[in-house]
Amino acid sequence: MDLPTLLSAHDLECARGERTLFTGLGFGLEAGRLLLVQGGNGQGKTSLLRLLTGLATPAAGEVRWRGEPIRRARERYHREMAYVGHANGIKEEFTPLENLRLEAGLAGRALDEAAAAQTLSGLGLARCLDLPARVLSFGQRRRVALAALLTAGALLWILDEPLTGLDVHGVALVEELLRDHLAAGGMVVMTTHQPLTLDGVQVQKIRVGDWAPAARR
Amino acid sequence: MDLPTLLSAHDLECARGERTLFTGLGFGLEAGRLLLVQGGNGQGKTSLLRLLTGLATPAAGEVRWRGEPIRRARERYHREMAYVGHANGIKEEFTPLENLRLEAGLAGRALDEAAAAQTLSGLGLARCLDLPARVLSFGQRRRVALAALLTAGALLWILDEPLTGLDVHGVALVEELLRDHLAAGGMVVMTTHQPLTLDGVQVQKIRVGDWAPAARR
Amino acid sequence: MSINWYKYASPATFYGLAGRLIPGFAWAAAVLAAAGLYIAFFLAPTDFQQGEAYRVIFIHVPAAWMGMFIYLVMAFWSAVGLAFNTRLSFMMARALAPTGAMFTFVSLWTGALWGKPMWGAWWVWDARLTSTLILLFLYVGIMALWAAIDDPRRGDRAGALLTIVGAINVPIIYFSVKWWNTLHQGASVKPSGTSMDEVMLAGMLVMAVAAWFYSIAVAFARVRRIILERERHTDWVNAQLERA
Amino acid sequence: MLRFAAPLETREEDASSSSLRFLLTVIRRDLLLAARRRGDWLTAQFFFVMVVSLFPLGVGPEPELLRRIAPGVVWVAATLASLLSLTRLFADDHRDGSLEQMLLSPEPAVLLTLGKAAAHWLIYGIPLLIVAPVLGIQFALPWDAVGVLVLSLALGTPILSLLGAVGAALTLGLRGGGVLLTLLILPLYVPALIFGAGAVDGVISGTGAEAHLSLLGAFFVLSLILTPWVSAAALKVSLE
Amino acid sequence: MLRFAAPLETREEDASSSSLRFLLTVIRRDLLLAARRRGDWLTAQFFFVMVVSLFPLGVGPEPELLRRIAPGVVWVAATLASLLSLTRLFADDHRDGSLEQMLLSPEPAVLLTLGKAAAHWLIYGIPLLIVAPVLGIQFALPWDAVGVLVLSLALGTPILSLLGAVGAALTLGLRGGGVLLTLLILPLYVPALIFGAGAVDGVISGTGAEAHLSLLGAFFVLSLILTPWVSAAALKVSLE
Amino acid sequence: MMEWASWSDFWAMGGYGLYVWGSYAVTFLVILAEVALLRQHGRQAVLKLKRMKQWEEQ
Ligand code: HEM
Ligand SMILES: Nc1ncnc2c1ncn2[C@@H]1O[C@H](COP(=O)(O)OP(=O)(O)OP(=O)(O)O)[C@@H](O)[C@H]1O
Ligand SMILES: Nc1ncnc2c1ncn2[C@@H]1O[C@H](COP(=O)(O)OP(=O)(O)OP(=O)(O)O)[C@@H](O)[C@H]1O
Ligand SMILES: [Mg+2]
Ligand SMILES: [Mg+2]
Repeated sequence: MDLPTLLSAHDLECARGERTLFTGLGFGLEAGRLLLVQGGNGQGKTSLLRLLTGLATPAAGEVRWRGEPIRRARERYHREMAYVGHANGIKEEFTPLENLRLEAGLAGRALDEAAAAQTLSGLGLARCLDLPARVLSFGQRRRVALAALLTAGALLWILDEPLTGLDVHGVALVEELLRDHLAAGGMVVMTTHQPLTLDGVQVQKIRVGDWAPAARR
Repeated sequence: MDLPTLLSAHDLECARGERTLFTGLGFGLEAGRLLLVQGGNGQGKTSLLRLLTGLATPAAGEVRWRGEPIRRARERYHREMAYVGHANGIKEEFTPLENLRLEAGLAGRALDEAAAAQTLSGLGLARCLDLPARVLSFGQRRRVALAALLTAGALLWILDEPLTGLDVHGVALVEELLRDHLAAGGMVVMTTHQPLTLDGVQVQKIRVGDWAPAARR
Repeated sequence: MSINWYKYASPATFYGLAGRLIPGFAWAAAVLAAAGLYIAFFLAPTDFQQGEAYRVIFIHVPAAWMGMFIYLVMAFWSAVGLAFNTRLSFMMARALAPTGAMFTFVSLWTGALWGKPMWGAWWVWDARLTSTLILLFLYVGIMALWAAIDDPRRGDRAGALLTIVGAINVPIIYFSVKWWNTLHQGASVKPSGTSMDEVMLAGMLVMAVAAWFYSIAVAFARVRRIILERERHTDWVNAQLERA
Repeated sequence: MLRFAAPLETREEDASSSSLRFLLTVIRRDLLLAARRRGDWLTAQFFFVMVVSLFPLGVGPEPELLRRIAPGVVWVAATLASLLSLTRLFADDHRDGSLEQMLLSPEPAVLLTLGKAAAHWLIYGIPLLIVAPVLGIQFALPWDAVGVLVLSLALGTPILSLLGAVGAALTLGLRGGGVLLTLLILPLYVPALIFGAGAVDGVISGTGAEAHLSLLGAFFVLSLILTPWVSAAALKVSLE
Repeated sequence: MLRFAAPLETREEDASSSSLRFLLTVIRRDLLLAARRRGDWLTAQFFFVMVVSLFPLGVGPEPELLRRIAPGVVWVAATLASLLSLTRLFADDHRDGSLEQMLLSPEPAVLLTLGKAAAHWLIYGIPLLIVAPVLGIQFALPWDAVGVLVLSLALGTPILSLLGAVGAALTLGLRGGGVLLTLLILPLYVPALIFGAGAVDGVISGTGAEAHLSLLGAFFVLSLILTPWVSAAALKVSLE
Repeated sequence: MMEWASWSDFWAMGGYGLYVWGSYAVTFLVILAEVALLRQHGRQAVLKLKRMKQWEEQ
């Protein structure tokens, strides 16, 4: 099966302050594949993901979606992409359900309330449906962010350490979600420091930071 | 060897909003021991740790340090205890070293600058010594918080998921630190969702959340 | 003293007690208000200086008194609550605030309506007027703080601290405003407690007592609701709900 | 257990209707947030009343003097009230990451900033219009002056929200953003302030308010057209 | 690699000297933070200057009128300037967790709040004192009145910082913190405002400033003694 | 009727009718509003508590 390469990066260079985190980074990702961005703390994983989302602009090189630079195809790209960063992106004064409703509204999607409530319950938040996110625990807030990801129904997921703060059941759940998403032809770019068990999934790996060895700064 | 029980909790009850997270929780912890607080997301681990630090007050029961309720022995207790929560407690505009210096100042300790710089380097922050914490990566900021813990030289460590955001080397490092601390007679109360390899350490476990089964709310 | 105060300080007991007392206070307030109004409009003579306009006094003065008095009571309950950690005291403070603010507003409103014919202006920056306005701001501030905090324990304590700081400040504010006003030559007419006709005084006092009973009745009703909400996981509230 | 059902195909939709829906969602979201903070609406009004009431305390109680400074005082207070709330226009959303999420929406960012400014005006501008008459009476303004005061505020407060959004976007994420914001935006507020207070003054002194009001209106239209683009650009720069 | 070396024994130390050291560290920390946010110090002054300068724009240019309202305007502007910065007194430390760390220090919390209020005064109060004479001259105040203006601000601005700390602690982490803080604190500021502006007025009108200044001093002492305790209590309540 | 010659006299209040009756009317309305709100909130609270109890029993 020869799927088309949907997301590709060409010769990316990222500079933060006076440091060049990586140069000449490139890859291509096909539908149904997962790209695992690897590297120790501070090697530039988050910086790379933000370049891929279009929130930050590379010092050199470009990111393409369906062959077009994302700068130009912004609208379409953002319709098909969803991002979960280190910050959860949920409003503390809203309940989980309200948060999902708002995200859907902003993306111009209709939200099926019952389905959303079920998604939240499926993520272990059944007892928190009517609590403002402010009082939720660290892991519960992360789960709300993941629920928002699910209801977005995007083709490409960009996930920055989605497992932080999740307990073992949570991790297993996320693994299942990833498998389902990939099986349905979705794509994932993600980072994590925890071991992932994703049997039957084609994982592509890329390592950042090797590009800029300690000596060169 | 029969060491005295330094930290003990008696019949603790914790209520958040209208929910009772746990009741009748009690334990005793001797010097050189580690207490692992277990439980899934939202079961009340963080809430328990905050009760133990004295930042929150239990709805019933009390926490004792060296036999005295911490309400009364507050000063002494806080001199011998250090806490790392979900938030790192570092100032974003200071460099890691300045952060350590300030924490030491607030605790009334003199800080050996060279030693502090070495601690930071030992935690893999050698290249970030002169960067404001704002630009550090997620994991690097967590490491600064851990460095502050180390320089505090406290007897009792209370750690809320110290491993979040750390890469594999970071996790190994923390495990080593824990072993050293316990071997030197220190005490640790901590939570984590990741597996810990602490050979040769006596680990005491407590599970929160079982105390308040789903049915009773 | 053999009265078991702690028993009455328990919300469960107080809930029942307040429920039994409310009708009494409410009826007393209604009857006294009717009597006061009768005195106000049919017995009290026309004022030789102000004509009939002075009849505003029968609500203006009781309202002004209640506005200030209720703040003091709130401060008292707040202090008790902080000192002895009694939940009921905080609830009392919460129950009183809206009524206090209401009376303060009434005294401002009636004063403004009185001022127009007497001074020719709806409002002057007189010491009494200004400090009443600031009192209203204090009430509003406390209620806004409560509204902003949804954890009841935190709300109770934060509100109590603010109430007490305000209570220490109210006299200071009052004297500062007075001092400020007298240094400039301000409004030439001031509300003055000139020797008053006895019937007038009687009417005012009757109205004041009515306002007092009204406040008690309303505060009790409000405190009952607060108790229900706070104690909803207890058995007695569940039993109460079965009946309601 | 969880079923994954991604509408992987992009839907083609009438672009302008989806833009409008986005705009309305942004506004509704902020209104909802404001509603969740019970009493905020009231609080904004009282803040305004309080700042205005401080002036007699500082300046002294003479009615004649107070009447003369009243238009200026009310307008300055309105400016400050709107500034104080503007500090948080984007900051909260930035901190919890939802601003990034909104920028990742397919709709252009200019709709986002326009929506945020509109919501700000609805929440913080409208209350000012409602309270202003009371303040006018406290300062013994004549009735027609009170009318013009309200009219000038109705035209002027949207300008404050729109311009303020630019400042809020520029200072996003900077330490001390609040104060810095003031520094950047207050000079831009000056024309609104002058025309607004001038209109009321015109009524009191009998020179008429039309000229001032129409200038204010022109300034409003100008900022409505221009500022959302500027704040959208500023927002992107601040998030880099 | 890393050597663990915990001074497991508690050290006995002279309590009062360690308290003093803690207080100074808190102050130094905030000063350092302010220094790190370059330009903040300047910005606070500019806000003050601008608010004051807006008045002639809103009120009109007559020198006689301006001179009469000058003390009030300067004092109201000082109040607002201090309020604006107070919103962040504890909020930043709360968000990043360092407030919790400071409360876990062995020293009592009252020293923390006292230190924070003192630092706030040093950072935001002192600049006002320096700029005030310039503003006084802009409004054509006589020299002796300018002197009293500075003196009254020197006595009054610490009150603003101290009382403001109470409000900042009470509203910590609440939505709408800034406006709410203002709502809570402005009524409490009234005496400072009246005595402060009154003192300057006293000089201008020839009735003398001593009475006002000594009342202001008394109010300062009172708040210095009482408010740190209240804010410490409020801080603990807010963090529960 | 000792003070008043007629009802219209009574309502006129010696020319101050607007002010006197304005005061009394607003006071009456405010008190009425307070009592009404109190009742409404009380009823709402009971309903809400019952609803929540039902949820919990489920
Ligand atoms: C908005 C305007 C007004 C406010 C806020 C106000 C406030 C007050 C307050 C707080 C009191 C109680 C003070 C005390 O007992 O020491 C009071 C009493 C009184 N007021 Fe007013 N007042 C206003 C307007 C007026 C006007 C226009 C008049 C009459 C011309 C007036 C006449 C009186 C009288 C006669 C008393 C009773 C004095 C006493 O018992 O000593 N007030 N007012
Ligand atoms: N202004 C700057 N000057 C120098 N270095 C900078 C600057 N800003 C950021 N950096 C560095 O850039 C890197 C950013 O890394 P990034 O956040 O992408 O890391 P990461 O791989 O996501 O790490 P983590 O696993 O901890 O999340 C960090 O090492 C940081 O120290
Ligand atoms: N006001 C409230 N009403 C109801 N429940 C509340 C309220 N505040 C907090 N909670 C609940 O209390 C729990 C707090 O849990 P805590 O933060 O202690 O969890 P935790 O065990 O640390 O979880 P995590 O592993 O996710 O960090 C959460 O389940 C939260 O939903
Ligand atoms: Mg990262
Ligand atoms: Mg936790």
